[in-house]
Amino acid sequence: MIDYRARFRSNLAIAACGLAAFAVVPFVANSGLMFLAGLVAINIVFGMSWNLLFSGAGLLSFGHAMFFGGGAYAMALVSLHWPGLPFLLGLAIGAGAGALIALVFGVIALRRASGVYFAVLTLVFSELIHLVITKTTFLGRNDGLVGIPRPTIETGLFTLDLTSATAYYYFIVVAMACAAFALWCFQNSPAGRLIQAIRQDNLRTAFLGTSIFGWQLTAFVLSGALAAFCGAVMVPFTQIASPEIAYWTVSTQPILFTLLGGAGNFWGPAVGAILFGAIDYGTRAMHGLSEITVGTLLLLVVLLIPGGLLGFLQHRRQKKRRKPTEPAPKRTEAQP
Amino acid sequence: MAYKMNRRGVVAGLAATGLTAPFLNTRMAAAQSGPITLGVVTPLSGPVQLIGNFVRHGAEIGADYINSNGGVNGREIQLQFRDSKANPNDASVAARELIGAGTNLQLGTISSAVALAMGPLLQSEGGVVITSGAGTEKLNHENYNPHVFRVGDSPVSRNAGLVRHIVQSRPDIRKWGGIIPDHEYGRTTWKIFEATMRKAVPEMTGEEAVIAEPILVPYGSGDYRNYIQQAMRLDVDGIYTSVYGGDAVTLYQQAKPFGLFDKIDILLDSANEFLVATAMGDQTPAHWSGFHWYYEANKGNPLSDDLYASYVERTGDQYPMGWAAEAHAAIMAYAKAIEKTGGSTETADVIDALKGLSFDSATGMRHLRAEDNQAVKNAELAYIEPSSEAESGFEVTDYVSLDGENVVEPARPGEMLDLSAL
Amino acid sequence: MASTEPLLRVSELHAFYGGSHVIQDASLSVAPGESVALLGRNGAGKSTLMKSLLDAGPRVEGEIHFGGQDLRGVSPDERSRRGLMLVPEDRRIYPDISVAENIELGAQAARGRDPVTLTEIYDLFPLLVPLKERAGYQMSGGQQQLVAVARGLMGAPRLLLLDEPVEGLAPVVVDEMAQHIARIRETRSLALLIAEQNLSFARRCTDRVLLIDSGRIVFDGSWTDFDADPDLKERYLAV
Amino acid sequence: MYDIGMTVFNGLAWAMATFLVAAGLTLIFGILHILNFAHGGFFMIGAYVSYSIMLGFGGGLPLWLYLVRAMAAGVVVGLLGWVVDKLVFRRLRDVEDAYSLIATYALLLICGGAVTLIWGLNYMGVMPPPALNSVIFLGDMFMPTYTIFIIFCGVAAFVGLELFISKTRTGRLIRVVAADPWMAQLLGLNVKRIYLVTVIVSFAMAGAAGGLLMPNQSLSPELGGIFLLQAFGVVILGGMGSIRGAFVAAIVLGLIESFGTYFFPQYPGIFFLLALGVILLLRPEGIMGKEQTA
Repeated sequence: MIDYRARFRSNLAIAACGLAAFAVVPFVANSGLMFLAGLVAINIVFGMSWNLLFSGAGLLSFGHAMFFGGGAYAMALVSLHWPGLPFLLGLAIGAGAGALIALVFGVIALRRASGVYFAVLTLVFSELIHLVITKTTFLGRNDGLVGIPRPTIETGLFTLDLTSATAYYYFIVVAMACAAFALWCFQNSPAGRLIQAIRQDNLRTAFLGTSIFGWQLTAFVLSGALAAFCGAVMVPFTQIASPEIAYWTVSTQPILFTLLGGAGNFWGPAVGAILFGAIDYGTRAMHGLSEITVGTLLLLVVLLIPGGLLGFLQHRRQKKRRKPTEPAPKRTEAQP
Repeated sequence: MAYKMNRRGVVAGLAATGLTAPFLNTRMAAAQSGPITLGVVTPLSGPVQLIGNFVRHGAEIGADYINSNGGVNGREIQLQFRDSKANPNDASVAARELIGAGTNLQLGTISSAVALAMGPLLQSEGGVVITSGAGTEKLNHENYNPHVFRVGDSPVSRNAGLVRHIVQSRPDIRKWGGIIPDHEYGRTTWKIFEATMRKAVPEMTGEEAVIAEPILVPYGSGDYRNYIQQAMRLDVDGIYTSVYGGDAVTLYQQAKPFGLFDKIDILLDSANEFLVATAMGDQTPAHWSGFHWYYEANKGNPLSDDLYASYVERTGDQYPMGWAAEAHAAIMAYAKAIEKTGGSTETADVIDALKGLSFDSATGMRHLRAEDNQAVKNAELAYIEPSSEAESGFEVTDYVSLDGENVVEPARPGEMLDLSAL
Repeated sequence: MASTEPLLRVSELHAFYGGSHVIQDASLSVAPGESVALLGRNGAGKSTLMKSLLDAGPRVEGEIHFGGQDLRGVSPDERSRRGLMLVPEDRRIYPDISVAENIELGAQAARGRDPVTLTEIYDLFPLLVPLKERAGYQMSGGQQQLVAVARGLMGAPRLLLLDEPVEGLAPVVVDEMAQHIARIRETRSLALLIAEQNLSFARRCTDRVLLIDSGRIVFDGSWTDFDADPDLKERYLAV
Repeated sequence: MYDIGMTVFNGLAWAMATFLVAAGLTLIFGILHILNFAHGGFFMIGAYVSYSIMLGFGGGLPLWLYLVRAMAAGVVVGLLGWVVDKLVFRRLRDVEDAYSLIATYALLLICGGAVTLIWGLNYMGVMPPPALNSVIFLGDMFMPTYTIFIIFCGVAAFVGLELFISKTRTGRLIRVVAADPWMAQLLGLNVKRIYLVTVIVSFAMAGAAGGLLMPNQSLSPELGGIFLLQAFGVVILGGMGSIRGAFVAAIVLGLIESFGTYFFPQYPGIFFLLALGVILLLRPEGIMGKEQTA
């Protein structure tokens, strides 16, 4: 029996340590690193949104940039054209945009495609959305939408001024923590467990009378909404929405984070995103080497430690434990 | 058991953030003595690294020149390079990090999206950037920001210069078409080309210019035959193109066997400089190209001669591109401005000094307009022809440098470019 | 029959699928030319044991000696080329090529040994002659089984592993299969290991019995010994 | 009439250039079930290798030498394929699709970095050999001989690959392994070696395609990405690694792209993606695929 309460407590402890680390960044680092940390925080949840789909529902998306970009552009449009609208409503609209894209696309694609075909379909659609952005005047074409203001939130009781980069950084950390917590709760709810069951065994779940399509679509829409939320939160931080954030290479980012950190673990994308931020930072003054460095690192991870960093650590720990006492052979029903 | 392993992950994360300790804000330490540090945020990797390399060489040569001539009030110039990956987010991280470390004076931006993103960022963080050639007209118009300067051509001066010179030298050619990238930059250049042409031809010849609908070509495509076929159908004497880089080489390569270049009298290339010619050698179609800086046109100018000689010595490459001169000019502008402030590198002082600054550069004197931070500089263009004698397979047979005052648009910061005013 | 060195000698074999320990400490041997039945219920581990011998699926620990050589580190395809041939339960006939092509594929493994000629095969399985040009997917289950056995024989095996060769076949076809196997044993000198649930078929084709239950070998002896203990049948084979 | 003829001609040129790149990709996808992101990277390396060989000869080659050079590039890249199979692909056989996609994406990054380090960043262009640098007039249609040559090469590659797969012994074994590798090993087939042969053939085709298409393209480290999405589209639309499917898909997409550009010139470069999306939604298993494998 898994002790859920203990697991909850340990995850809470991890989250608290992570939050504390992010909270001290503005005190110990300069504004460039704080900015990077803000992006990393967003990337963590972006990676988790992808992993919800991958490790959760067993779907491989190669088009998460369309959600991220969709949310970012929705937020940018809202803040440029309806500056009177409450900021949090803007974020909701951003997330809703991602959910909508996921719903429309998912209804068509999930019925028909799976595996690599699904991946390539997502890639194609995301590239279409990118092209549409670069050809649409009110989306700023290739130059993007610039000068996006940072908000002040009026709660009635008090006013939260987020116009400075540092204040907005803290908002990001809080928003991403909330999003990660919500995701954790979902994954540990009965619905979340059911979606995971789909991945583990398509057939058996079908026999249980579950509509696989329905649950896959649910996972897809949730994942899209979460990715779009990340995009929407990022835009006031960087103050620009440019077509690069909807380009297909952005779709590879959450995949890289997740696989680097370990897809089998809730915190995998977080470890991956932090590590990737560090690599990005470490190669910032190199000439022409960042491509080959990232490529080699990634290849080594996939080939040597396919479980990602966390999987690797877990494996080593298990090995160490197992050596002294080989577990007694269990009586199991044989498999055909 | 799972949580212990996770705790390790967090420790690793903490260690990663712990790395930040050496990068504490050192802004206060920046004083009015010791070396002057300038930040160069430019693509050092990825597809645009080619241009970033020119920026790097130009900046380094410029800094060496200043330093070997006594520095700025005796202070040496040092450069800090950062990879922008031609991406606004990476560029923002780099710009902020540099400012946090006290390097508030920056240069090297080449992509339009990055240049546009820099304005609000530098305004809130307190920094200055001189772009080395971002092509968007919004920079000194609707998205004007006092913290962003452009020492290079505005898209207007470059293209209006090209057009005016062509109309002057070949008044017989009145029928024009265009092949332009389906990209913001392509559309802008075409708008300027068309507006200037419609104005200059009647002025010069008394007759109307006949301009066909432009042919839009996709970005980064491997096959341009359908567009070449469209171009073959045009009844024109001249073709203007702002297709850039590898796309331009592919387009020219595929167009050649169709005989497109034999069919027209003149090919006008807005910005490829020697990029197409060095790739195609003796197969290069004869064409006029706009230049940020063409060294032959500036022979005798010690800055230009030093830049050219140093570049060739460093790289062995005989054909530097104008991006190098723009980064070089940015260094010259900073040096002159800091002299003017009396040594202060504070953002507000440097902005004040840069506004209205006149300084010498590889293309001669440039003047930074106080109103919109746009440089007034010479527009340069050269005629490149294939040659059986030249080792490189091509040679420049004609070139011209036009006075910037005559080709630049009036300063209208905060307002959209008004094509009727060209 | 009893030679000093058995053809196949397996000792302390364990096999795993993921975390589950499917075969536990199995030891057995098959002498040259001998035919052995491997009996057990559905899911007792018969197929897993056979696949383990070829290292084709489960993770395996333990020793397997074949023809006097240790098979540790020997790839599955090399094992078949050394004469250890498996005809799997689901037959795996290639559907898009003809029957003749399917059968000829088996010859890949015969390299370096006394090969089986096609004439010999069609003599043994005259039923297949009219089917030669048919595509793999156009055959009945019984026909497929014949093709699978014929294809296995083409590899000139020294030990042929048949995994439930008559499962799901009509009684008449089962009878034919038993005759075929008898004829094969007459004409070729090869050993057989047949996993079965059909007792009468197994009895007709084999000399000795191995009984497996929940991944452990629980009985190893002659049919006479097997029959002497009716409890065995009751405990390990009754449904 | 003229326009339609030229549009078809250009569409076929697009299709065959894309098929030349996609053929090797299809082979690996059909047999190893790996969608190889790095294929574009090795195509690019083929073009660069071929360029270096050309420099060795001092430019301006006769036709036969141009062909030999493309084949030599094929051999070099085929050998790289051998290395890549030993180091990478061999380890990807039992992992999930996501991991092999990412591993090959990483390889693509490495290819780009390696090309930058070896050949530098400058753009380079090569003209077709003199024998292929002319135009044939057919009525009022003008068809560059080099473009005709590319179309011919595409068809030849298709016929050659089909013959190899269906008529040769190795080809037949490759098909058997593709259909059921597990049974193939039980029949004594050296599955590893057959995979290796497949990878080498696929890489050699990428390299040779690079050598053949080099006069069509500018050489730069971006070249790896230029055909990638197109080739992916063709392979996926063809269905489950079917060579015939990929060939048909290339022609269909090429014609749609070509006619789309003809009728709607203001939206360049979007029709191929649009068509790919729509057709895949209607027929997700592709043109030739019987059923999809997850």
